[in-house]
Amino acid sequence: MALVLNEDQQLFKNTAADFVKRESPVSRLRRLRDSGDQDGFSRELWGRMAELGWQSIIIPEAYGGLGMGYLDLACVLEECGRNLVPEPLISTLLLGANAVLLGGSEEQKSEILPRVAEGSMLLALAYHERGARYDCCRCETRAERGENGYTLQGEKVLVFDGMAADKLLVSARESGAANDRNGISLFLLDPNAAGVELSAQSTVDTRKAAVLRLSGVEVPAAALLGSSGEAGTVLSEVIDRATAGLCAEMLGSMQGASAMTLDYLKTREQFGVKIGSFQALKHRAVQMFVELELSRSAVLGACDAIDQGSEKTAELISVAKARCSDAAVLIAHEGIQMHGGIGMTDEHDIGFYAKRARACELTFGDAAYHRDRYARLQGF
Amino acid sequence: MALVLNEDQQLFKNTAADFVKRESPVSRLRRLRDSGDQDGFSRELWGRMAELGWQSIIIPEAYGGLGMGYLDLACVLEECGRNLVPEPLISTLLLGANAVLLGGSEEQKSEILPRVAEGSMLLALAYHERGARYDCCRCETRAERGENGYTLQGEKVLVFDGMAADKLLVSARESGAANDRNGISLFLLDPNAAGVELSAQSTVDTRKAAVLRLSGVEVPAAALLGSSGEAGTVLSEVIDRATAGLCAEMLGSMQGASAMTLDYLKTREQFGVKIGSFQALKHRAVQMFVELELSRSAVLGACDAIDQGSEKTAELISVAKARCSDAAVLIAHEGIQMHGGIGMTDEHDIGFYAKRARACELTFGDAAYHRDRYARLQGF
Amino acid sequence: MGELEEFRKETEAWLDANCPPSMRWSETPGTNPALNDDLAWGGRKATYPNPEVKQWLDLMAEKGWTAPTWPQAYGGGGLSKAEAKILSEEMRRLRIKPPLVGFGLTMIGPLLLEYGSEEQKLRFLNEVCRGEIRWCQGYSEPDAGSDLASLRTRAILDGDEWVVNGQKVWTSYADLSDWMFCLVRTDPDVRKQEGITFLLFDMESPGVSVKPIELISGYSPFCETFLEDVRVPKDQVVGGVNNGWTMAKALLGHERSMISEAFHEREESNQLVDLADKYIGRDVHGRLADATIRDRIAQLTMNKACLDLTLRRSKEAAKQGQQPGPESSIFKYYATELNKDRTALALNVLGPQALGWEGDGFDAAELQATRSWLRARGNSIEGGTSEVQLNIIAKRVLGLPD
Amino acid sequence: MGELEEFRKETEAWLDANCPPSMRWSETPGTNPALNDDLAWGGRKATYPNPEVKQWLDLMAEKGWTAPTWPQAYGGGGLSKAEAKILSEEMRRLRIKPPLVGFGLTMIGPLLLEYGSEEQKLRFLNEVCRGEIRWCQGYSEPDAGSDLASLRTRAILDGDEWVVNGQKVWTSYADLSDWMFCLVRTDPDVRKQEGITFLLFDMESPGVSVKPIELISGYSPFCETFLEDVRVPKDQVVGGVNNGWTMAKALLGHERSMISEAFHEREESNQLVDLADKYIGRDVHGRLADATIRDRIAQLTMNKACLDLTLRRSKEAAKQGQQPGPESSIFKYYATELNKDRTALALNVLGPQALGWEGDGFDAAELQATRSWLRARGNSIEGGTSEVQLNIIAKRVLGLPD
Repeated sequence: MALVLNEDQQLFKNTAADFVKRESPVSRLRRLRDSGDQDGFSRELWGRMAELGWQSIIIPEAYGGLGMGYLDLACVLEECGRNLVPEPLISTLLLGANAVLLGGSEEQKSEILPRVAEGSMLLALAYHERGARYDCCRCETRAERGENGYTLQGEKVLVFDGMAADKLLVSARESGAANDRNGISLFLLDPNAAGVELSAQSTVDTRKAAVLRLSGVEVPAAALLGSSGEAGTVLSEVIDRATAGLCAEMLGSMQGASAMTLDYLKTREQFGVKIGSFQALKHRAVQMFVELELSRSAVLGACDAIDQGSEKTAELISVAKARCSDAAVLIAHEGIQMHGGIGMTDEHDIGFYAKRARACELTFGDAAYHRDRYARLQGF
Repeated sequence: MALVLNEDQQLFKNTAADFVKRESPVSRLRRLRDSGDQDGFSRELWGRMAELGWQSIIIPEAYGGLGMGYLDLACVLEECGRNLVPEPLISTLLLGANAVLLGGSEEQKSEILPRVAEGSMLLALAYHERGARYDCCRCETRAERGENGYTLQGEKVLVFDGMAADKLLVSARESGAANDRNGISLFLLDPNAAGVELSAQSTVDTRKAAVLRLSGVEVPAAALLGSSGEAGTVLSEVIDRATAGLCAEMLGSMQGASAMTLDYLKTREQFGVKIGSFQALKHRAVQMFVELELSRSAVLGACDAIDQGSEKTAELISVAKARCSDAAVLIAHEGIQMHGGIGMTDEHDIGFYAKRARACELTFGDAAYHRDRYARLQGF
Repeated sequence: MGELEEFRKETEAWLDANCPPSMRWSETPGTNPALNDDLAWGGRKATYPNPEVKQWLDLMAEKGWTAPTWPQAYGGGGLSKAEAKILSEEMRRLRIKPPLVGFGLTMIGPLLLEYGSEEQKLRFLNEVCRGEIRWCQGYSEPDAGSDLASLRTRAILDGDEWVVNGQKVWTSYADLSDWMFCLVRTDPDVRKQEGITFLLFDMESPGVSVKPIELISGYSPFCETFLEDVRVPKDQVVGGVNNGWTMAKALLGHERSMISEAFHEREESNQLVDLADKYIGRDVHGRLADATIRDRIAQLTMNKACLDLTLRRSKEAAKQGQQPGPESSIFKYYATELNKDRTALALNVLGPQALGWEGDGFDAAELQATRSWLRARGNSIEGGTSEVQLNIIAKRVLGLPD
Repeated sequence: MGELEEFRKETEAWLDANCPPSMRWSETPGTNPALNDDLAWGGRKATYPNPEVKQWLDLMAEKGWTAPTWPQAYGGGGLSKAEAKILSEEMRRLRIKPPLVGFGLTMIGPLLLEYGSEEQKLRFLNEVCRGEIRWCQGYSEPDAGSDLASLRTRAILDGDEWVVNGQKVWTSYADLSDWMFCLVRTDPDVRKQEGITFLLFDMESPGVSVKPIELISGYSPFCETFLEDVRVPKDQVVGGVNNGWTMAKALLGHERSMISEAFHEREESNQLVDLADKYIGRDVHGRLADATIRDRIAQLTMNKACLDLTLRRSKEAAKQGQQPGPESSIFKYYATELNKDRTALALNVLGPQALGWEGDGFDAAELQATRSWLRARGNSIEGGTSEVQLNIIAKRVLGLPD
């Protein structure tokens, strides 16, 4: 096990940092928002990320990927988080590609994963339903098996980057009650198929999502991802990995917000002195720093556990998400408060960080949810 | 309704403050502890309190009392709390006399209450059993009805001032399961009766309590307080009133501890300046002050509600106890931390306040318990 | 029947007879619209959501009851404190909305009553009472913030006029206001608090320009106001030249008590519980199904109860003629921090639906909750930051050394 | 097989053959006695709970393994770092307790190795290794506290001896120690850090008197030490006259890392869950029956997990030869605050039974929990208060201005 980056990883991380710094300052996110960009990100930049191999990191070599681990991926995600880079790594790679990787047949993997790795295919995982909160197995969308395939009926919300996706992965229930882990299947879906309606959602952090309405959508039998009725387990593991990845991104965003706030404390003057010389603010700044260091340890611990196939993986992912959620909200709120009036204006970037922090907090489970899950996993 | 003291009450409070300041500095509590005093308080001072009418405040005029209210009583309790006065107002008056007042027959009230009012009788309420936490109706002690009375069997713990009491009031179950509100009766018990064993407990706040073991204790039918099997309701109301009283005492203790800490901040020097000039400590001192002011409002609100017979009384008592518990612990912990090393020594008085704060917190329900109760009372 | 009882009877009858239906609060809990939506703010640029709003303003202004205790000579009602209390009680009982709101009544009006010249009072207060003038406040400046006294907007006397240059920020609704009251530096060579003057001017004066500020919540209640060679007649100084700091402190007191009052508006129901009912639901015992959310809602609800009791305590003391006690120092700080906590917790209650900003799949309450959380971040900044509040309490109330 | 593997095999065989049964940790989780109870602290006044403790000390000292990496000339084992690591691993694997603990090995020993004269090393280190001398630390003074440099204990040179007058507080177990290492002021006329000297002296020197301090927890691990004309030979200065501040900083580093290490001791089981099982119990789903207590236990357990991961991260970086990262600055602060939180929460888990101090009706674990809560209050005071830690991090790590 290793909680410290090796030389290769450090180099990889530095390269990512340079790229992000050069190509995607926060002002790019603002421009995308203000121009009303439909995707909310740049397909051109996505292609260049693929050239750097980012979409290949966790895809096995057999499917055209690099076969690297989550500690490696975390290096990239952290740097993306630092500048709030909006490209769909979480949705396409961590949700979409992971669902194929963990749940798909050999044929499906061979068809889809190379295209994700080369940056030519965008995926979205449509699993979340209104009212499900953080239960990925809560599924009322139905799949009726017919002679030549399935008929899908139901509604999904908050399908991240669902409007831009080339292919959708949809969870639907073949049997069981709404909360059962068993009885759920995953289907590959063409967004242009008959009966599929997608409508756009904008989220508080200026990202894009979709409502997906399925009205008697017919899909062939080959659209079934992996085995029938067993997607509950796949989904749980996919969400866990996506959570670890999101935590790495949050770690970067926290650093971005902290650095901005510390910089303000060191330059802004009031009452004739730098406000960073006020002891009360100093102590609060240290609290932010403490949270940041603990978050870093938790993220490294979770990613390392995935890479090692540790039996403590789920616990460590909950430790990371709980810690990152609380830390991100603290740093967001303190960031605005310490900036004072200017922090309340849309003109200043700190607000983008605050909004992203809470959006991340409320994605894949907030701190209280993960404390409860951790206790359950630990048997209390 | 009134949340501000009127002139009479203010005068009453000032008199109490003078008396406590003169007769019972914290050093008296220390002396009582160090001398191994068995009662843990002074019967002589108890008598002088009776001369001031303190034990008479909430006893109706019909039974030799003053027939005043809880706002009046709170004035005295707050001043007692300020110097950690150990005399048994909570145990004799708020628990014992209240049980008689709310649950007893006319005859029992006439016999007991005047003697409490004149300071010649000490009472203790034996209701709490090991493992009951904060449920006053959790009762495994049994009362078997016989031809001429009852036989009591069981064990009570943390009977406050039980060793010193002239009379014990004991809850015992005639019917029902261990947690039932119905089926509990209260009995008047002579501590010297056959089969009664009392053994001393010292609590962290240098107060005294007792374990009461009842081995086939025979009591006459006349020992039954009020109606058979209906003491659950009486106990609940008694504990509520005692809780309001304890909150008033806690309010005083918090002020004592805060004043001591503020004084230290204003006099202690480090790095060449008064430590109270450090902004981080200032802001934390203000937090203590804020908690104190909110606690005062909550205590006044609860006492006023009792006096007015408000239907919101139970909610307001929970508001007060939750607030006072959290505030007292905060002020206790900050008190030690701000005093630094000297605050850790037994020689300094701040430790007495810290210990009392937590003992009070864990008596009649801590903050989490009262938040839960409040939510239940409010229907959520 | 005493005179006051007579007055109560007449007042009730008049109010009930004259107040139009739409100017009464709904009796159904939870259905009251946001406060600002159908209240009259007055001024030249005023728009009224429906004619009854204007009708009610005119009726009340005619009786002087937009400012019940102000002298009749200035457009007020000339009521005694006891009469004004009765009016307010009857309006509350009949669920009648105020006919007019804004800084004219709550801030500049009281200041002029105390410090204004007779001419100023006659001129401005009558306009205020009739809802003909809307005011904004020019205090904050780009680099001043919490350090109000370091303001840099400069006024230089040129004949009978002050020539003002500088920039104000955080002027609430400057774009909808007619006049501004503001602080300007008139003597740069003395201690910074001593060279400040309190000025009034018309927002249509040449050289005044206004730019709304967009907040993180998406709303724009504040503006930047640029002042370029704005000429202000000498008689529009209030309280004397270089005496502005005294005016500022008097007004700041008004503002802080106003802000904590704003958070005191009694809730018709417990919004957090309503939200939790919808998004979390109940368990078999009828309790909110998530015990930690329940605990946090209870905590904040109980904190609110403590704050309300504290406000009541302070009001009762005032009624008994006592000086404001130390508890009054915590209102602004605690009310705003509590509101921040409540709006922040609401998002945890909503869960993923709190991610909404716009588009399909979010209902109005969800979108509002997220924006309210963002908007509330400013509560502990505007009108004196929480940090400044804590400094003040540490010094003035606790007497801690500098 | 390489040399190291050979060493490992021999070491394991020797340890297993020689370590007496009582010097091995129990394998049953949760039944380990408190650390201090059966460990050897050494010194002239040492008492041993059973003869095997002394036997184990002597056996290990003979091999030099009480201080494995110290040179053999000073009584150490002369082992390489790699060998010492193997020894430590094998001891852990065989659950063998350390043969000797105390300030001699962890504080004054390393300091003497770096700064002591050859004579001092030969004299003191051998005694330390054999457990013949127990040391205490004389740093804090009654009015110094966090401001260590303002110490006032005065030493004046008189011939070949320093004459020391003053008072020390918070000397851990001064009553059980043989020698003290301390800071004294030798030049009052320079900047306060510059006139300090690091001295060693025998606690039996005339003029030394010791008074234990009773803590709020009822324990007395610390003393006040009074120094009245104590004569200390010149050759008992370490690191040179007026160079004590450098010594102090070196030692403080040792102390802080020791304190955070102490809190790192892996728990055999989650004590808070064990307590909650006993005092609260489980619901029908097998969960702790009180969901808010469960949430708080989970929170503190997860905080501990984060701290442990951070310590591991730091150790791994050190192994890779990296400089200590910024994370190492938080250990002392966070470990002590966390321990305070955990001991404080334990009382809420216990409920009313946490009221116990002595007498009937409380079991040993209940009485211990209450005293542990009190004892833990000092964690964030001793060895540098949390406030001083925060100041240091703000300045050195975050670079915030003074």
